[in-house]
Amino acid sequence: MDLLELRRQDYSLDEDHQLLLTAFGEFFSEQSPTSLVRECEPLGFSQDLWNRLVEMGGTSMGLPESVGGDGAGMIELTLVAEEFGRAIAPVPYIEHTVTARALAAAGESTVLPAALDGSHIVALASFPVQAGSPQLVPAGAVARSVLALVGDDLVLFTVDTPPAHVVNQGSTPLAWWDFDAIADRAVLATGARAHEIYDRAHDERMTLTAAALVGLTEPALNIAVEFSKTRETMGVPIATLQGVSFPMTDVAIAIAGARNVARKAAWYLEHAPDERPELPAIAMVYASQTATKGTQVTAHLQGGLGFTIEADASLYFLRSKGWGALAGDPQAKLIAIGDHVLNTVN
Amino acid sequence: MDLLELRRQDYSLDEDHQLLLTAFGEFFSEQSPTSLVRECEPLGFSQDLWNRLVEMGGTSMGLPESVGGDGAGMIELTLVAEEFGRAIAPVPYIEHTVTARALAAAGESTVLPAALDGSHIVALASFPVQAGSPQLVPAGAVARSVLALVGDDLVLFTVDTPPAHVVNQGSTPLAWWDFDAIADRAVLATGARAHEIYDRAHDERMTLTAAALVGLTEPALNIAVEFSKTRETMGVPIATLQGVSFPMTDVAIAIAGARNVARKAAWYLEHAPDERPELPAIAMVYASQTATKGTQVTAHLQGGLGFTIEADASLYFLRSKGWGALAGDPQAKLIAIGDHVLNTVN
Amino acid sequence: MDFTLVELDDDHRQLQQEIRTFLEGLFTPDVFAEEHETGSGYNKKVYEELGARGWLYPEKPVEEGGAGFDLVAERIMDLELFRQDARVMMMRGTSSLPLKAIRKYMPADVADPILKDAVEGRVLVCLGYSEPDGGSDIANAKVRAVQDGDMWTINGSKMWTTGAHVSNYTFLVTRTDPDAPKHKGITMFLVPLDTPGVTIQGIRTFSGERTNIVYYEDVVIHDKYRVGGINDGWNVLHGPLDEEHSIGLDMSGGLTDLSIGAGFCRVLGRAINEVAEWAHKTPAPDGSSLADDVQVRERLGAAMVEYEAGLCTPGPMGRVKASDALVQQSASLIDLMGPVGLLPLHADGAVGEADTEYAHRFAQGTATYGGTVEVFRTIIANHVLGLPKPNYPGAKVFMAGKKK
Amino acid sequence: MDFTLVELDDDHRQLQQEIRTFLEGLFTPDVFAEEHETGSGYNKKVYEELGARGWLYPEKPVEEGGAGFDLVAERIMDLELFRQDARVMMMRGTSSLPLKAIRKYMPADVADPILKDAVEGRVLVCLGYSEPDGGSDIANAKVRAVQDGDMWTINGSKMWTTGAHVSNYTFLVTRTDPDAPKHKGITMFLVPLDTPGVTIQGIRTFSGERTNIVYYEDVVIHDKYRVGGINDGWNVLHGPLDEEHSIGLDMSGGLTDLSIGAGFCRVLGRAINEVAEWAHKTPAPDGSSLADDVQVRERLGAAMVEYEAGLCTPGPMGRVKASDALVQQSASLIDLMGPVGLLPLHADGAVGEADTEYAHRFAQGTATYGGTVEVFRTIIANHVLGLPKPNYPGAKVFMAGKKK
Repeated sequence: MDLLELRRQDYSLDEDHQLLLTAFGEFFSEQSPTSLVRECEPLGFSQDLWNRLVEMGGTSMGLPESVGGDGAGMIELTLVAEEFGRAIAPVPYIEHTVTARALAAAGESTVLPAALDGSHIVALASFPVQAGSPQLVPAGAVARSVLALVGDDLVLFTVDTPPAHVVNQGSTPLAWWDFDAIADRAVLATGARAHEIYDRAHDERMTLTAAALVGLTEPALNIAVEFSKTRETMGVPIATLQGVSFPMTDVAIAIAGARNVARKAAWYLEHAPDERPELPAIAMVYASQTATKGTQVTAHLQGGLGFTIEADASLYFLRSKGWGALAGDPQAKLIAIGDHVLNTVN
Repeated sequence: MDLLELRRQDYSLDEDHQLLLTAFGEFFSEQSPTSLVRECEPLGFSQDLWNRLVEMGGTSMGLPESVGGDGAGMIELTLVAEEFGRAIAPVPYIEHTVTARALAAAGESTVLPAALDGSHIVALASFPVQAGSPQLVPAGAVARSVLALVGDDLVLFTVDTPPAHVVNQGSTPLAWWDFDAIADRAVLATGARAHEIYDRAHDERMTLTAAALVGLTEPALNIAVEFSKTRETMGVPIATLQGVSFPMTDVAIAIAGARNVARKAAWYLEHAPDERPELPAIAMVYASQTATKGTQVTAHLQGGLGFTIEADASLYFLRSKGWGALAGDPQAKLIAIGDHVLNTVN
Repeated sequence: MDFTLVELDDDHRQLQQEIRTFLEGLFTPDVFAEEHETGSGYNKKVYEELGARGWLYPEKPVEEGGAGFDLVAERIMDLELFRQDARVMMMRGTSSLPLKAIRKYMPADVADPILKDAVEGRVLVCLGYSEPDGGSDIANAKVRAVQDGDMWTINGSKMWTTGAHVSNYTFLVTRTDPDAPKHKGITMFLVPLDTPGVTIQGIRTFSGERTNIVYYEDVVIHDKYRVGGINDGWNVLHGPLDEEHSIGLDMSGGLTDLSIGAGFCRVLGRAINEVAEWAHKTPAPDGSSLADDVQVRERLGAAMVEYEAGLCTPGPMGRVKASDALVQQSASLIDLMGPVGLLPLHADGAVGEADTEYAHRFAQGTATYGGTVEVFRTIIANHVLGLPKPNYPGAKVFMAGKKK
Repeated sequence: MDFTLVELDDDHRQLQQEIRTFLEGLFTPDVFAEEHETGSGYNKKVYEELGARGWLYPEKPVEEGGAGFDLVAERIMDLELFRQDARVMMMRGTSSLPLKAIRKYMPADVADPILKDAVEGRVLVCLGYSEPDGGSDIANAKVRAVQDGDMWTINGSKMWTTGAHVSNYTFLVTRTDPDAPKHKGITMFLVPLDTPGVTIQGIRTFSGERTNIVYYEDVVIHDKYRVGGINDGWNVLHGPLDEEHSIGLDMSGGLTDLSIGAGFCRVLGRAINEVAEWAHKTPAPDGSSLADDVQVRERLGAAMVEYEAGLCTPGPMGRVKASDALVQQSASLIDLMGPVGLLPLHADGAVGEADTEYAHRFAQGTATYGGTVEVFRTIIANHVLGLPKPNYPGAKVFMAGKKK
């Protein structure tokens, strides 16, 4: 990599971004309290919250104006994803957003209008379709259409009724999709263009998921911080013990960095997608590590309490993997990152 | 793996082992103080200490009685290696021992007598010989013969004068061996038998190196422990801060475990070599991690002091990698360990 | 050193077969289903049938209701129970601690029937140690016991009383002298849980276990249920606690685990095996087996290193190491599997017995149960490394008590 | 947010070319050889020639001896210096801290000539902060300064006075009132290092740097060398310290580093590039390139994640993160390379510039310089997370001082 590049490294948010963050932060914190999150277990979907998100523009904002969307870019979507994650909101915001954007990119027009108004939820297959191998699809239990790669074709599979939900650690609407059995399939693109759209959707999903994982780690850390200030041992608040404060500090450090990495990945996807193609994967890996560690620290710091289902800490802990492993192994992405490094010095 | 195997798990040392440990512990601590270690930098070899080790039986003990050795097994050699490591002694104990044992296994008799009395140092090539690619050989700057695999042949290369020493982070007698240019070569075994002897020598080297790395980490930790008891901050010994005591505790935990893993690997090599073929690699990986972390903790805990060449902490730190990376990437061994796991469930 | 396979003589081989056959009949699908449902770590039929044979605590002499097992037989039993399901046997381990104190400190006429019933699987004793804001600091107990003649009145509440809802007694830490230094004002009781005023409220953990908060509201018990001297509870507690925290010098010739962390390692071992089997059966995108994937092999190798490290680390150190290993590697194995790694037992398409998914949830508790890893790190720092103890405002008395 | 390439206007492009050409002529092999030999972080010719052009502190206005560079020009200079060798420029960074205090607190007739010489590269100022048993606790200074009329007599010793042997002055923390609370009895001086009684003893670090112990034995200096008020040293120190510890809010539009950890990341970045180049050139046992090896690719990927994380983490957090990243990843990259990774610069067969071997040794110091990572973690715990401060016996006064 070029260590001498004369580039700006400005991570600050402008006023519009700040307003967006505030608006969606308020929306999600008001509309998706942890009580709602619990009520929606194990499916992990609230139709009512989804409707409100649609009203808020959550399904149209990321689509181009040419198809009736609001033309927001990856930076804006990443900010929303962070707030979505903070509220661990039971709606398929990420899957729907990146898939609908891929449909728009592919010129799809049958499903897209209903995706735009949220009435038809769409999702993205994580792995290339292999005959005889059904796939667990994130949001697949609430989605009517799933976008997948079949060989060199980009195919949209549509069903009347989504397949049955599969209970899972993260309480998300996972479902097995048996693509072989679905007749309603539209080829949206083929060859290089198919791969390009699909890869882009994956990069967007990694970036938004990274932001969401950062978002969910922060309230988890806050639980630990507040608990540590009040719980005493040996006559002192446990927060004054470095064995307690340093792990929390390391989580705070990881959150601060992972947030910036995710936003930076979003900026490059938006403005210079060919310059740093490895950033979405870096963002995803680091955010996954951050969420894994961060939610463990919180669960553990509360002692037995953090281990009970009554404690909100458990909601975040179970989603650290429950969200982070949805699209496959985060660590597997290291190879592609390494390839990029190797390419830049070749 | 079989989790229900009814096996003893007795890590205790019998009286003979205890005596051996004490004898070599005293030998190395008396004969190889850190002042000697420093004097011998950068080569990392003391002819005088080597002679004393020979007198002590260090070069004959591990050879079969049939060739004039003392017939000690891997457990005894591993105990000696731990004490050798504790003293970071500037002698090629490990390379010479495992190579001489391989020579004996191959029925070599030209060089072996002089290897047994220590007058002819032998070493082991870490990688298969490739034409046109000289190799950095551990102890190669003091060894007259190097055992290597050339295709399916086990070959002993001998020179009159070892090649020039290459300065290196661990101050060990590393040297480049250009095998292509060496005429004096004896094929000791071919085919499966060649690989068997070579692989066994590697396993023994990993096991002894693991023990040596455990050995070197312990005095490093002791430096940290003693320092932390006397250095104060804010009016308390820094040892009372968990940010200081917990890292040291984790190093102590790692040492205790890594020591047992190395000894267990030695037991299996000795008594049931086909049962747990992955143990030498496990021992090596865990000991390398232990030494890396342990010597970092010590160097760091002493603040600026631990970062100076005057501080003994630096001797251990520089050898954590300087010994640990001699035979290639420890982490690369994970693949073979994983293969073993996969084989046992197949 | 000795890692040989234990060569069984005819008696032991016969016993092994007998145990295996018996347990296979005993651990029916109903047993697993009940445990999955309740998370109690207990099954009435299993305990009573084992108890009836002297196999619940088979290491005890026959005259105490055991089976007089030697170390080899005991190990056989442990492994065979693990083969079935260790979870159901959890309350056996919990009860075993207070039974020792009951034998030592209670008069024979009170103790003997309880001990007999316990060994025969009809009585369980749970631990009334922790309190709602107590953390790991047992000496800080606030549950109050006040004497009036032959009777004591108990008020307060206890947290994490695992098994209270299936137990007959709780081994209770109470405060009997609030003015004394904290470890000198403690008295232990064996409180019958059917005494009026006891309320048990269940709490579920995200690993599926059940534990309880137990409320004591004017609970009146007879002095005969006192265990040990008045205000001498710290010493009574010490026995079981010492055992739990013991350095674990192995006097068994390698027939016992090096630490309680070995149990955590077995949970990790099951997950490793499960992932390995899954990798063999799962096609990679290019049609090869995932078992040929370098990353899969490497990650399994890394998990195996930590498994072995956990198993080989002795005593309290092993307890910390094995917990760390399980926490980290279970997360890594879930990552490796991707979405199918998130499916629990009985979910459509779950891998194997979903041991990996379970391990990831179970792991978190291992860092807390029976004293947090931080408590153990502190013990190791002080007792193994000889580091000075911090001078916390509330520490002096507690530590003085421990040293004694 | 803005990560665009800076589009240079004609002036900036010309300046960039001018700087690059000039530096290429300035950084001769002699310069590198001297630095390798001495580890001083300083070269007389380099500093004086940069100073003569106003390019040593080019951001300063021309009338102060700088070149009036704007942010873009300053960034150009930093990158071009990094392209040559950042190590030689180390003393520039060290000196820049006390220069601010000299300007603010010393009378112009004393300060101005010093500042002029410093900016022109003829004078260096080193930091006399730490003491032999002081750790990171500067307020605990024991070096004694006693006033007698217009003169002060100084006694004691300072540790880690990097650059003392090439500097003209040391910015010295002294104890002037031993009876006052510790932060209220400190006075700062600018001590000319050629004053009789000053002895400088070199210490080499294993990263090849040189630092010093400086002994002060009845060193007598004039009161004009006092910096700021008597016993007001804590406030004088505060300025430079605050800067060093600052949260680092970026007001530069992304033209400055997010934290001083960015410098550590560059060292890691060089190692990553070196390993990548080495992998391309190195055959695997099967004849393919190591660049095709899955583990090599994965490990480079892991290093890259940490590099990026270090670079993106702001302020004091970034300082901690980047140090951790460098410590861990440099060790991992050495492992990856195996024995050739152990060869330092100029060793026969060393890889590239041996940036990886160097990174591993250099990394350890980054966890200590300018306050250990533990000090920074404590600051973050208190100021970012709002955690209460521990009540150490010696803490109150110090913390009270800090809060002020």
